[in-house]
Amino acid sequence: MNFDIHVMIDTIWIVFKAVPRTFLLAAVILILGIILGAVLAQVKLRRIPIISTLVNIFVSYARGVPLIVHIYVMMNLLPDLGVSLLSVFGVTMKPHEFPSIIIVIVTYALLEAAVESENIRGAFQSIDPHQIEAGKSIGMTNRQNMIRIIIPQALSVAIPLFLNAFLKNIKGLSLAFTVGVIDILAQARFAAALSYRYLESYIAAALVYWLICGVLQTIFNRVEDKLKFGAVR
Amino acid sequence: GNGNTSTEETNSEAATTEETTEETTGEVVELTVAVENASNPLSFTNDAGELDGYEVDVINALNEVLEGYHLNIESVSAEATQVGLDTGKYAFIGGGLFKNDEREELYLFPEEYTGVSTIEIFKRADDEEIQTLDDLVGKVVHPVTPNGGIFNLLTAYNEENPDAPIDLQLGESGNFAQRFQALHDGVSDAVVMPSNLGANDIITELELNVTTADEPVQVNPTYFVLAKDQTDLKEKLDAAIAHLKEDGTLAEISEKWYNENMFDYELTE
Amino acid sequence: MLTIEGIEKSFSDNKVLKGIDLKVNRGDVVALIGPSGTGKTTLLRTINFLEKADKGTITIDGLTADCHNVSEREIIQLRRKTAMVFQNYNLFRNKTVLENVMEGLVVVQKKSAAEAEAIAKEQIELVGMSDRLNAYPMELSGGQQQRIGIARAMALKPDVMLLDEPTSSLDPERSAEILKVLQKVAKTGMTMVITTHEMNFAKYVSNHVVFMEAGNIVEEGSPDQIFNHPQEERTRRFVQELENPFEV
Amino acid sequence: MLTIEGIEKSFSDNKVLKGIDLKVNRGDVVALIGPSGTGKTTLLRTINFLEKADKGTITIDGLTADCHNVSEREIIQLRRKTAMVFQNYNLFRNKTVLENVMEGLVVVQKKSAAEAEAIAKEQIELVGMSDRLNAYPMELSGGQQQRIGIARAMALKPDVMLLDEPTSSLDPERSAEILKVLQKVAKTGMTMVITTHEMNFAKYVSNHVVFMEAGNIVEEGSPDQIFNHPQEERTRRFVQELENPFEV
Amino acid sequence: MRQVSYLLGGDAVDFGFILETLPTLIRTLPLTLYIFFVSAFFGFILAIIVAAVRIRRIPVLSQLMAIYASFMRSTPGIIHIFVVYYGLPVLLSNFGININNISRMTFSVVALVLYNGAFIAEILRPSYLAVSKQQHEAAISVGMTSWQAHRRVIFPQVVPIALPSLSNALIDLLKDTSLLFLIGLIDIMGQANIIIANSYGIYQLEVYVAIALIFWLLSSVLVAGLHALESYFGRFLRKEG
Ligand SMILES: Nc1ncnc2c1ncn2[C@@H]1O[C@H](COP(=O)(O)OP(=O)(O)OP(=O)(O)O)[C@@H](O)[C@H]1O
Ligand SMILES: Nc1ncnc2c1ncn2[C@@H]1O[C@H](COP(=O)(O)OP(=O)(O)OP(=O)(O)O)[C@@H](O)[C@H]1O
Ligand SMILES: [Mg+2]
Ligand SMILES: [Mg+2]
Repeated sequence: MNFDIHVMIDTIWIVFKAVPRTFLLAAVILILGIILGAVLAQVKLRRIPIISTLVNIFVSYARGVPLIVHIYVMMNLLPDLGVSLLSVFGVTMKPHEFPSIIIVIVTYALLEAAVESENIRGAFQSIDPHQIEAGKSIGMTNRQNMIRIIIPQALSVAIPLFLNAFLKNIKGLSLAFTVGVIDILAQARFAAALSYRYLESYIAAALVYWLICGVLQTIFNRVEDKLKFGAVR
Repeated sequence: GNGNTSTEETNSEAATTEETTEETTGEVVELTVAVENASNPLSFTNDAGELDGYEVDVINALNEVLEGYHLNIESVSAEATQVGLDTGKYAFIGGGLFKNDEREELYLFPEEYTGVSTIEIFKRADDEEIQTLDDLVGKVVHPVTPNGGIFNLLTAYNEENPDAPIDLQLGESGNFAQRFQALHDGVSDAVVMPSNLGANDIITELELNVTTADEPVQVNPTYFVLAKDQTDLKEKLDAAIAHLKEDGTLAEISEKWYNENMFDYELTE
Repeated sequence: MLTIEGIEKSFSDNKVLKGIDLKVNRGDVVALIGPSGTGKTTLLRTINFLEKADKGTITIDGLTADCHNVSEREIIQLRRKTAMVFQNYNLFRNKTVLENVMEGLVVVQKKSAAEAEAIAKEQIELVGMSDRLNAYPMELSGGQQQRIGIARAMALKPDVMLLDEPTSSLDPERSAEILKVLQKVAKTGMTMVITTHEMNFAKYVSNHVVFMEAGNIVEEGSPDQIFNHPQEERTRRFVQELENPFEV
Repeated sequence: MLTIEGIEKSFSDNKVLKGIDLKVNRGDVVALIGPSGTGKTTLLRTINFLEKADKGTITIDGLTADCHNVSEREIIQLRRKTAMVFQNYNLFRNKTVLENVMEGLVVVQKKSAAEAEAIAKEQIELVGMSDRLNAYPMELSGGQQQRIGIARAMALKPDVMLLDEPTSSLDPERSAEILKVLQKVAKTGMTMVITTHEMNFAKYVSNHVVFMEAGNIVEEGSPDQIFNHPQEERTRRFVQELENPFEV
Repeated sequence: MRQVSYLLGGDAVDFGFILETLPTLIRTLPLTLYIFFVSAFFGFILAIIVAAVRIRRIPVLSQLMAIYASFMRSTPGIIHIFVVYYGLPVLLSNFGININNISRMTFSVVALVLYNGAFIAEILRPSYLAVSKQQHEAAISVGMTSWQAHRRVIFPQVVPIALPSLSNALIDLLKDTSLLFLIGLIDIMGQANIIIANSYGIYQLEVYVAIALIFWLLSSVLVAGLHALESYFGRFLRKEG
């Protein structure tokens, strides 16, 4: 077998260059996704007529259709849309000059919202309705109740799911390469193309991904422990 | 490969020996070789769901004349061929690969090439300015995928001309049709690409205002690339390829897939 | 202080409240008694708008709401005049004892953290739980949770306290102590509606007793009237049992 | 029937049970009384191995287990000799009233569905809940849930029943009724340990009263002894309150 | 003249081609579904084991599972496929075990099971922990074994919490079968790639529309099934309003 550990170590450093931007991008997508997903989840839980149906269709489309197709569609739709939107504000731009980073963020955040809406809905099903009543009874508004009581309790279910989602994102970004975003995996592919060391490069990438996950997992575990509220199992 | 190559070679030798003992029927050793699974016309799955293509025909022809070995074809993605070659799963891989220093250090090349890759600059037919790589400086070159020869070719050019580099954008370059359409529409000014991957079909089919520059940038011989330890196979393979060249089989296969005998080309090296 | 008129409430086709009218004056301590499953809890929950009555109006401190047609804003306004102690405690799982009591003070009444903490600690002291300030509800005994539930409501100093069997999990000693505290608070003008199975409490502490059965108010009046001179046969029977229920 | 020796239990550094010894004979009805937070619930939970004591042994019906070192198999064997009624009911949220009571019969005692249903319905009838067979726990009033909890335990016909304040949410009428049922069951030889704040119950129904405080048994004896001739000062004070706790 | 859709603007979709393509794509449906169901089944079982070990905090094993879960969740599918298909044989050959003649299908399923098992485990674990411990106590107090308590009382309550996220994971798995094209197995997505490649990408849009339709349909069926399960198990939740 052809394997050179030195090449791999060198490649790790090269790959690392892509970590900040990949990480940041995935984080932005996750946060936008959670916010939007929370709204969608509320609409679903409250079964608001019409809007609920629309949300369901959106979620089913977003989750059902493969990512590569979404990217393809958005890559073709967004620049035109965005440019005509900008022209309203007097900014002129050619569709192909439209920044691809925005395409990536919008596309991924919308998909993420669909995924998170379901995660969040599940987490909410774990809440004891009495807890909500307790908040109401001391005169909290729904918003206060949500922020102070419901969300902290739902988080103990949702936090590991968010980590799942984040990890999926950080990898899913390799498809964003289609529109020119160079993520961790793409960086590894560059290195491989130059050195012809495919095995080493992939392993280097894997180690970098793994490291990120390890760090995050440690942090998330801490948070999760904090959310046990005295209920030790 | 420096450092610990020796131990690893022993490993893969061990693996090969095992294959030899377990899979030998009579005197014939069964080996697995890999080609790419979606690279029309080199190797691809046809409408009937069967593996087809230039390299596939060549390997099948080789099986007729190769002594002591039988080759089983596996079709996988381009990246997978490389990884499989590195780990010793495949005895050799196809994919229209050409020779360079890095590859030669890692792998074994037959003496006999089995194909030709001409790298061309494609431009709009009415664009008179572009003829050579030098003309690409300051032009919009279609983004280049970071694996494969074009990327290396252009990177090498930029290293040699640090003061006037080509503006090299990296990214998924889109499918071939998209590349040429983009060129046609003026989104880019040039596409650098091997000509033997169906370029002409696309240009005719879509009626695009695109032609090649007068001279190819490169005419490279392409090889089946062998794992380092397949020295015996290399010898037998060379003999077999030479035989197929001589009896005109390869020319025939070339005519079938490219409508020309690419072995007539003069190599740039 | 609190007037409810014609409250009706059904769960699917089970009519739980069949038209309840009740008038409670400032400083009144009303004891709501009656068999299990009669609708006492549902009535309290309706007054707190945790349950939406099908019909009827509720007036608290001059503010009237038609249960059928009441805005989210009105509900919150009305709720802020009341505080509720739940039959099953319902402490905030994710907050400690101290935080449970401070929560309403800080979030709803916008008191400073320091002030809220002082008030909370005082209330917790009153229910004898000062040594468990940082415990989570899961770590408390039933009676301890119940006491924190009471402290949480009392800390808000509402106009009307709604207490759903506030001493069910307490031993008689502690129970008496808490009820004395409540009695003292009532003297300052706080109005209370208490459901209870503790007939002695109804007898000696409340100044108005309401006997409910099967979604109706059967009889109401002063403790003396209900316990010593009940008008209704059903009341008489219910009250009789109390004399010595366990003697065989 | 039930013997516990030297039971100790701490939660982190809070020592909740400080060496409890107790001997209960077949058919005994033991009343466990004492202030809130004293460790009554913890003791019952320890007997049922829901809480693992730090020290001590528990013998039920001749089967002895060292709490510190007991196998999963032994625990299940012991548990099947007992049934528990929880202070906060703990009905199976995902099962209806009927299913709650049938569950143990079908799953543990391997009775046929028909037989289990017959037994369950009989027990539900005894606690007066026959009209709500298909309701889910969340649709029941506090007292109704408590009664189903009792029915669930009684249906198992265990050797020992552990009841944690089984009538705290019941009105005196219903409460007396249930306790009479329990009394009848006790006469058939079922042993019961009941924590209660209902002193009348301790006085008139139990045949042995245990007064606990702060993790210790302060005094135990017949109801007459504890209520009329307490030996300890602390017992005297606790019992005194009962005379008329709410008279001001 | 037909214009390639690198921009959608003003470009007609060739519906005839979509209709022509659908049967070719659907031909690969059995393989896709076979791999999906087998991987889903074993992935779920693996996930239960991993989650159980982590919930009980069994020493050593628990740490190992955490490492496994973090590796599998963090590294891209392409790497798993390569590790399992190319790495594992090399590793095992060092111990004298030859697995080179095991089918690609088996390798694929193993890779997908390992991959998705890790994600599903991290869905089941928090959902399980969200069910009140008192429900377990109530069950064992009537004499149930821990397993009976889980089967009859705990799991039915975990289901409504976990199902929405599980549907996410299963839809992902359905789409992840496309990874197998890397090592030459032709599922729907692989077939789509082939059609695109063979036409040099001229019909990319049409092929994408076709696979979008197929996947959308498949996942809708899946979601409908899961929804039915959720309403069945969530009966008691709706009563709580
Ligand atoms: N959410 C609900 N869905 C359906 N029925 C309900 C619901 N809540 C309460 N009920 C029913 O309404 C009736 C009144 O219940 P409520 O809790 O008001 O009784 P209660 O007087 O407080 O009894 P207890 O003394 O036992 O607490 C009961 O029969 C109960 O089963
Ligand atoms: N899980 C736990 N973690 C920490 N402390 C606990 C836990 N459970 C109980 N305690 C503490 O142990 C003590 C005894 O609790 P227990 O529930 O046994 O009291 P109790 O006698 O049943 O009281 P009550 O009459 O109020 O129900 C209390 O001080 C309680 O706070
Ligand atoms: Mg009630
Ligand atoms: Mg207790």
